[in-house]
Amino acid sequence: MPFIPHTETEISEMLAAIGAPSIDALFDEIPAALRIKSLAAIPDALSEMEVGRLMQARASQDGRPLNFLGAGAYEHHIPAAVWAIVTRGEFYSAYTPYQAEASQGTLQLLYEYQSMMSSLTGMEVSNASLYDGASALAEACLMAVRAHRKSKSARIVVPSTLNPTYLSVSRAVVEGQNLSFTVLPYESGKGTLQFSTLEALKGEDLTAVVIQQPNFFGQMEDVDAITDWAHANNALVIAVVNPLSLALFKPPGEWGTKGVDIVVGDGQPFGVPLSSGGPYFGFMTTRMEHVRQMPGRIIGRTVDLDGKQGFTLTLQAREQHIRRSKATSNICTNQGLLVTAATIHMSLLGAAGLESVAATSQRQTSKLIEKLTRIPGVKLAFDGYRFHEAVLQLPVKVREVLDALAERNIVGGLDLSNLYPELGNALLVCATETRTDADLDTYAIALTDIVTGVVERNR
Amino acid sequence: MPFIPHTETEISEMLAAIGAPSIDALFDEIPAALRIKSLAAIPDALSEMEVGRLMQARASQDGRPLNFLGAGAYEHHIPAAVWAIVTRGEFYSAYTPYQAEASQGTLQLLYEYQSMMSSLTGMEVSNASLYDGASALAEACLMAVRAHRKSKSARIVVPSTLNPTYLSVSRAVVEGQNLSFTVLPYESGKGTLQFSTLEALKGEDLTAVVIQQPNFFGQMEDVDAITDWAHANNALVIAVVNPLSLALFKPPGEWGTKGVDIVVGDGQPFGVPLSSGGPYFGFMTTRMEHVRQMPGRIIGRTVDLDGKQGFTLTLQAREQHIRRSKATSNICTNQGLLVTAATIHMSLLGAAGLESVAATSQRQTSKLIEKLTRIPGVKLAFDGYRFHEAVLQLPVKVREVLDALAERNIVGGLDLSNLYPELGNALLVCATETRTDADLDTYAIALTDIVTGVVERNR
Amino acid sequence: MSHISEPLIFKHSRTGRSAVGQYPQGATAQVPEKFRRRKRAALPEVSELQAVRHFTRLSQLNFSIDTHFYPLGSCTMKYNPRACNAFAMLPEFLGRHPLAPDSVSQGFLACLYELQEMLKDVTGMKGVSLTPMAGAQGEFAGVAMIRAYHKARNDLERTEIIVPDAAHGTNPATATMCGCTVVEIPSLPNGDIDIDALKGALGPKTAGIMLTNPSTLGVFERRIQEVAKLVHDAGGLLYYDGANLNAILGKVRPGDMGFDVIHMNLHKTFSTPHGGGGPGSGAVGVGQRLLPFLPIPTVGKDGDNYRWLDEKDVPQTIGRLSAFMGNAGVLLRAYVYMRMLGREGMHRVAEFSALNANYLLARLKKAGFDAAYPERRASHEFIITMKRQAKELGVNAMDFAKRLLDYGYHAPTTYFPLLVPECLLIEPTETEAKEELDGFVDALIAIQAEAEQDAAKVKGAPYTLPVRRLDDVRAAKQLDLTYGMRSTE
Amino acid sequence: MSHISEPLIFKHSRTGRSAVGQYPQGATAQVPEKFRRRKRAALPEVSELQAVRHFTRLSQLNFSIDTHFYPLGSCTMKYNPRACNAFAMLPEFLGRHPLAPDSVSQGFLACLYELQEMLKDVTGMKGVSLTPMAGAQGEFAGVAMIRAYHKARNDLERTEIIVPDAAHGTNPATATMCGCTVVEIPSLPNGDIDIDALKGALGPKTAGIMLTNPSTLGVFERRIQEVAKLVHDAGGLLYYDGANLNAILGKVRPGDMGFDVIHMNLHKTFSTPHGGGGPGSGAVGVGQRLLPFLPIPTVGKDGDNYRWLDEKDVPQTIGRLSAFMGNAGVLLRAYVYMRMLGREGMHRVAEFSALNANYLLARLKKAGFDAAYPERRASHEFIITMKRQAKELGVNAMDFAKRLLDYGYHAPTTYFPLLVPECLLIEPTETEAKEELDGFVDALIAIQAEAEQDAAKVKGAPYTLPVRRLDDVRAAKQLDLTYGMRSTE
Ligand SMILES: Cc1ncc(COP(=O)(O)O)c(C=O)c1O
Ligand SMILES: Cc1ncc(COP(=O)(O)O)c(C=O)c1O
Repeated sequence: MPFIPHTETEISEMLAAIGAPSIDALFDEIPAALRIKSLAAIPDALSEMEVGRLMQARASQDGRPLNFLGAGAYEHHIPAAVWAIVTRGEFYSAYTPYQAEASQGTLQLLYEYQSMMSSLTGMEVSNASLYDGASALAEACLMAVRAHRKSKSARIVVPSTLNPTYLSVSRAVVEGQNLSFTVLPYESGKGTLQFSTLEALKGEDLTAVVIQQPNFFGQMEDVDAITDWAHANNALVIAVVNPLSLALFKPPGEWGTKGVDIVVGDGQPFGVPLSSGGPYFGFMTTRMEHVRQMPGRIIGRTVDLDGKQGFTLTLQAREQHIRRSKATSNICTNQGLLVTAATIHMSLLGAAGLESVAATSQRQTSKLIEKLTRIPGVKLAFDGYRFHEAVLQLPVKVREVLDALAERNIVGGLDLSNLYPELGNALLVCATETRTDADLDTYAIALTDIVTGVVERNR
Repeated sequence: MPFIPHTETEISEMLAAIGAPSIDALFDEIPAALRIKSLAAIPDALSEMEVGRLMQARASQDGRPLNFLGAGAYEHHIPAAVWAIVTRGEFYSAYTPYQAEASQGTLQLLYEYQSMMSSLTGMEVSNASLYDGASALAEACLMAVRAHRKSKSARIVVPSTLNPTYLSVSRAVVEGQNLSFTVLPYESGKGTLQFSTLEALKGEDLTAVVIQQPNFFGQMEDVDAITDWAHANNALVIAVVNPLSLALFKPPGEWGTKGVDIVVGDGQPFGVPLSSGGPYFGFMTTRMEHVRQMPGRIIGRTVDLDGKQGFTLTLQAREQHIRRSKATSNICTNQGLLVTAATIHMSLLGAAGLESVAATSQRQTSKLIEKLTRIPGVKLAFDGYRFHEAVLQLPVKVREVLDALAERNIVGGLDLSNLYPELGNALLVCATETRTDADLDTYAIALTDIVTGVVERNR
Repeated sequence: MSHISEPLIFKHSRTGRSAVGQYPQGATAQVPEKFRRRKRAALPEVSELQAVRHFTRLSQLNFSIDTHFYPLGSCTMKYNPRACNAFAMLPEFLGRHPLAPDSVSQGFLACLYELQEMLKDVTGMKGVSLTPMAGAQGEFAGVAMIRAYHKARNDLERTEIIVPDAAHGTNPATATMCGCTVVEIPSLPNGDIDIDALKGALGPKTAGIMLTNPSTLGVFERRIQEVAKLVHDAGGLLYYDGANLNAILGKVRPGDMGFDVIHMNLHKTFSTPHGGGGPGSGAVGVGQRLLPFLPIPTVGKDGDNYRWLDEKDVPQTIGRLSAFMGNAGVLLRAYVYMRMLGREGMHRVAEFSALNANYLLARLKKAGFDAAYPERRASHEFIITMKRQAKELGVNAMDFAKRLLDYGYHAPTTYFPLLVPECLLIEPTETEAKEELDGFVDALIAIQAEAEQDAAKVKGAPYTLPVRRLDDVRAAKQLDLTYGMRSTE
Repeated sequence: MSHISEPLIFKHSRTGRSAVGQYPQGATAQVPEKFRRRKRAALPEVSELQAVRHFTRLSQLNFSIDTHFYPLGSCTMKYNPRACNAFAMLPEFLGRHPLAPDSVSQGFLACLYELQEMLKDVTGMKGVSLTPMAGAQGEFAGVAMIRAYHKARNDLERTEIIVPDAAHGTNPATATMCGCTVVEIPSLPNGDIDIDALKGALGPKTAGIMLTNPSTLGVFERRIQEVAKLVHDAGGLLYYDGANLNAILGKVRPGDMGFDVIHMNLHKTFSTPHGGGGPGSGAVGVGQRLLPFLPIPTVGKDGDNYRWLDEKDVPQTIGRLSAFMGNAGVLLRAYVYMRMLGREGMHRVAEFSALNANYLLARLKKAGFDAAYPERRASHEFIITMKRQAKELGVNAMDFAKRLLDYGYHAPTTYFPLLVPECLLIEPTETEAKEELDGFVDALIAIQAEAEQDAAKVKGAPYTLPVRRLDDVRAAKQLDLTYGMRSTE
């Protein structure tokens, strides 16, 4: 029996010890009428070899297109050592470190992770992960409401340059809790928050202001001004950041005069493959003063009976298994294995390595923009400083272009025409350090072809 | 510096401790004239990402053709667990277990391996591996000469149905040591040893008779008769076997009345991927009486100071590091990691699993033969019982056919026309349990096409 | 399992050290002053070997399924087949961008679509969404759908969620997150729900009830049909916490019991790895009434073509719960697992997890331990209580748990569920062999003897692990959450 | 590193148990009676989890580079980059049949061809064959080529191979395997070859000399040019045992020293894994004179096309040494490694391995340990001798070695080379950080103190490993080589 070790003899011995006539008898407390008759939709068992063949066929069907899509999930080089270690059974097949003494490996690693993320974001404390960047933002909004006792409005200000999915997820998650979101427009031509619309809120009761840096368009916001404005207006500040960008850019802990209050984001750029969308992990760091409002697991260093250093889950009184309906969040299982990958990844790359990856990604994106905007009719939507994404405007329908690119085995970017209709045929592109100059040329040639073709056809 | 941890400060500190002015000074005993000027043929360093891209491109260039080639290397399903464990650092990056107490993992595993191989081959003892099947045969010939004190001839009888490369390797390895090989022909139409030619050697001083079962053509030899004949004529018997076949077939330890003396073969079918030719591993088992003549590492069970069971290298007095010029062989580093794979593989499959793999392979080969011999002009070269390989005779040049198949992404088998010219356009094919019925059809259709095409073109 | 501690990675760090082969050389960014980071983050500076050695050594400080029997109740620590990992990590799946066009995603979508279909079948539900990223998020989705259902019917007063006292903490926490009020009802001494209390709790404000069945008490709620009728008659819906689905997989389906919505912990019942705390996956299944509210995206099929379904297809959806579509890699593992088990294998899951649990319970009872529900069948797990030992010997459940570690067994879940004093919740799972169970019983018997002879010995456990018992109180009082936070290094 | 023993896999076995998902169901073979196996082999019958758990636990009983500093002299235990493994195990390489047509092998052949070219360059040789499967087989190839060379010139009397007493055991064993007679010459007290003895040994029967330079004494033979001239003048050829190539990589080339043939231990210098004893690879490089005799196959290039060269191309070849082309997977790993190091990285190998070795030597000398060659530079390794400690304290080199294990360091090579009494041959390699070296020195100092205060303690080591010191004598006398061989289970 696949994965079941019982021999016939053992089954008999065990039933005898139980005093049950058959395995079926073990289910005699279940009303007979309820017992399953058949499971028609489940196919017959496959051997490992057969399922391997099936999965390989499925994978090959999708192939390995050349990717220029970012929008919250980025293709980076991952050292071979990372997943070789992550998939070691001792990490892979352990669970939440409830028995600290038997889980020092996981616990120490998480403590190291907390240390790294705190330093990277310029904050004092970090939790041990949330599900993903989007849900981390939702949790941050809820946390801000808890942390900011003086604000009664539960009103969160977000720029429309925030990743739209992050806003959708936040809306869905806080839906039952009377939070409201005020969405502020961006400056056209610049693609950054229209500051005047923020200033128009002066004097209102705002619980928190969310800033994404770099924003969804890849542009850099004036985070210092926004942070200071928010604090001056008694709102907390929640930063949404790409952790890789922090190798180059000022950490949220240093934005404005006193830094932000909560930092969240998706840790995927650190050692986590694109993997069709997940598992990734959400991170969250904050100031010490808010630590008791933070959701998620937190690991602390302590000592054992002999005074020796050790690590353990701490501040559990915030969590659902203790506080139940009054917990900071319902989160229980988080994304430990991905954090394991990220911690190893950060250790292998170091600050210098991450800086170089970030700089190279930025350079490759600049080159890509340069090449693509040479195509007649293709232009940059926004000026200003950017990281490794950019919005292009095309002379033709983006959907058509992306389909044609896919046929050439290129994933060309994200179609923004539904999300931001005012931008017209807008395409969000990204190149990381994994895209060579030759890759950029491949894209440029294909796009030239396609755009010219469509333009001519439309004539 | 890739893989080198030294910081500038440390370098200075270390040089100071040594009392050397520079790293270069550490080489001051080397005559200056000899120092390297440049290494022109070595390209600049690549990052891991870059070399990964390069290797992926190289790999993709070769693709993953559908394989029907055996001839000593067989494509079998390998449980995913096998290499996940084999590549664990503790196995992967350890070395020969010289410090037994710090190497019980490797040592116990090798002891388990020895136990499994002894039982599988029906012999009393096993070594911990040799390089590969071919060189294991060479070592077996040398061992037979040492073990068979009464025979002075150092003459080894081999059938021409032995894998020809095994014979080449044996010749190359024993070249300096005055062994001679007498090659006996096979029965045409049967593809097995022409027994009468063996009987013709009656009375001569023969050191050993080699038998391969199943033989290179995939046919089954009359091993009982040959073994008994050899023993009756005072020759030792060396069996060359595919270990997988032993799940179905009589083990060499039971051939004839008293079983063979030495068993060798290539362990590749047990958990080792085709991997372009290696690393595989050679195995060798024998009777207890010959254990001191056996080359290679041997692990024994013993006790520690507290009387607790443990494992250690034993009978080292046979080996080069002790006995030097009088050692049983010069072998030192062997194929430990592959044995690790094989041991896990055998444990996962068990005797029942191996039997099923062997039976399925045999069945798929039968089906393949059936399908292919339906093609006009294609016929089986030999009658008789076979395992999972067969020789086909084609109506056209094999080279041409294989090239045409390769263009269709099929590796069609081994061209025997140079090795056995008397067989004409002969092709050795193999199908294992990894070839589905659909795969067999793909081959049959392609071959039909090609053969018909060539026949017509030749008209 | 190593007993030798490893220094923090920061101790291996030296300024200027680095694994240079891991990043591109030469690029430097021109960052305007106002955006520029002034001081590099305090990440470790180590060589590749140091990182590999450090984390390899850390790994050896863990108990795990791959190394130890791990009977952690309610967590279903069964074997995670290596094939699931291997096939989910094929480079094409790993390299696929979540927003790549459907035309280059058909293979991936086919797996997800079939997974939805299989999960519908084993739960008896009408629709499935795979997007929740863990059990708790699945619960959230479930309760949010119940809320949306009532709202859509303009039944706006229904804001109470009934939760038995035995429920997992995520249940009440979820209800709160969804803006509901929690109404707790007690369990009877026999482990069943107090039906009278339930009746008392039900009313016009009832949005629904959250149940685990078998409950976290390890017993099957026998009057589930009656419960379902009562709740439905009161206008509420039934939520099934599927964390314990392993207990009934292939034997009985929540849909048939009358539940309207279920979340499944794919990382438990469908054996994707637990990863030291995650990732998990909390796929939700719903009956007819909740179909319109499923979280997006889900996978649909038009002819031979798979595609994502979104707000256009499910206009009443409760929305998105993750930036993309949930924990895709976990879903692929679950898919592989289900295909390997097949129909018959599915039936065997509950059978053999129940066999193992009941055998263990029988042996422990025979050895004199106190079952919390001695008259009941164990489901896939069961509870023993150390109340007597705590009182008579001063050795409590935690002491037993810690001492078990010295014997090479991971401890069962301790002090949960909260209503059973000094409890150990024991779940052996179906993939453990009889001799492991026997060894575990022998260990508990040995510890009992130790407790009787030398209580201090048990209370001082563990002794053979990298650390002895840790001071949790100090951890919470003198917070030390990052390297450098406390000067006492 | 775990200190808990694991039973033999056979102890987990139960009749009828099996990991059924791992093999096809249903096929049974019709085997004629005369060929049929009567009784199944005694392989273990275990579940997949049991196998995974057993072998995972076994792995934890090993020291390894990935977990411990492993300064095993002459073995070059440096970091094995994980990338080498990952890229050598791409499915296309793993799935490629060794006899597949060249047309579907160009990518693979390109790697091998370039590896040949790079190895030629770093050794200063004219041709390379990658086929030998370990150092010893490379040695075999080398001496066989020397024999073939003399034979081809009809110089049939040349059957003597000169080997210094410091040589690795594989050298004399190889000479014997090639049918040669071994003439051993002594080393001088300063570690250099005794040139007078060499002169005495040279003569018309001299086929050649086998040298390691730096030798296994850890010192560089300074008069190598003179040695080369003497041997060549006497009509012999020079064989370079490249096991220690790490010491000079990028600094000096054997070809430039005057050697005619070299084998390289790719698993040492080029950092492919040691795998608990292998696989290795013993690629050979040759100068002009031996080119015609290289073992086949090698990879040639016609225009843009790579192809195997065989007896048709190299008619005087010494032949084939493996069934296919040697340890292809190891070769790919070495190729990846060389590409990652690049030209500059190649130079650094010797530099930093020498820096580490000389630093370690300096610190140990300062701490009062006795260097075997105190006046000499260390190469990438060096020898200390415990003769004094053995005599004065009764604590010998083996005792120090075993006690080091308790301190978390793998022992150096002990009792080799044979001519230095009570020796430890220490090779730190370039990938170890200074603090590891310092820790190792501190451990030896601590053990020295223990030896002075409580010799028995050191002699009883190790204490913290899964077993204490093992009885090797009993192992060899009461042979127990397979499970079931001895009734004393
Ligand atoms: C009974 C029960 N319900 C819900 C959960 C929550 O699931 P998750 O941890 O995946 O969020 C768990 C376990 O963790 C559980 O045991
Ligand atoms: C000096 C020396 N020569 C030769 C060898 C033999 O190489 P191999 O073990 O790869 O056969 C070794 C090491 O093992 C060695 O150290």
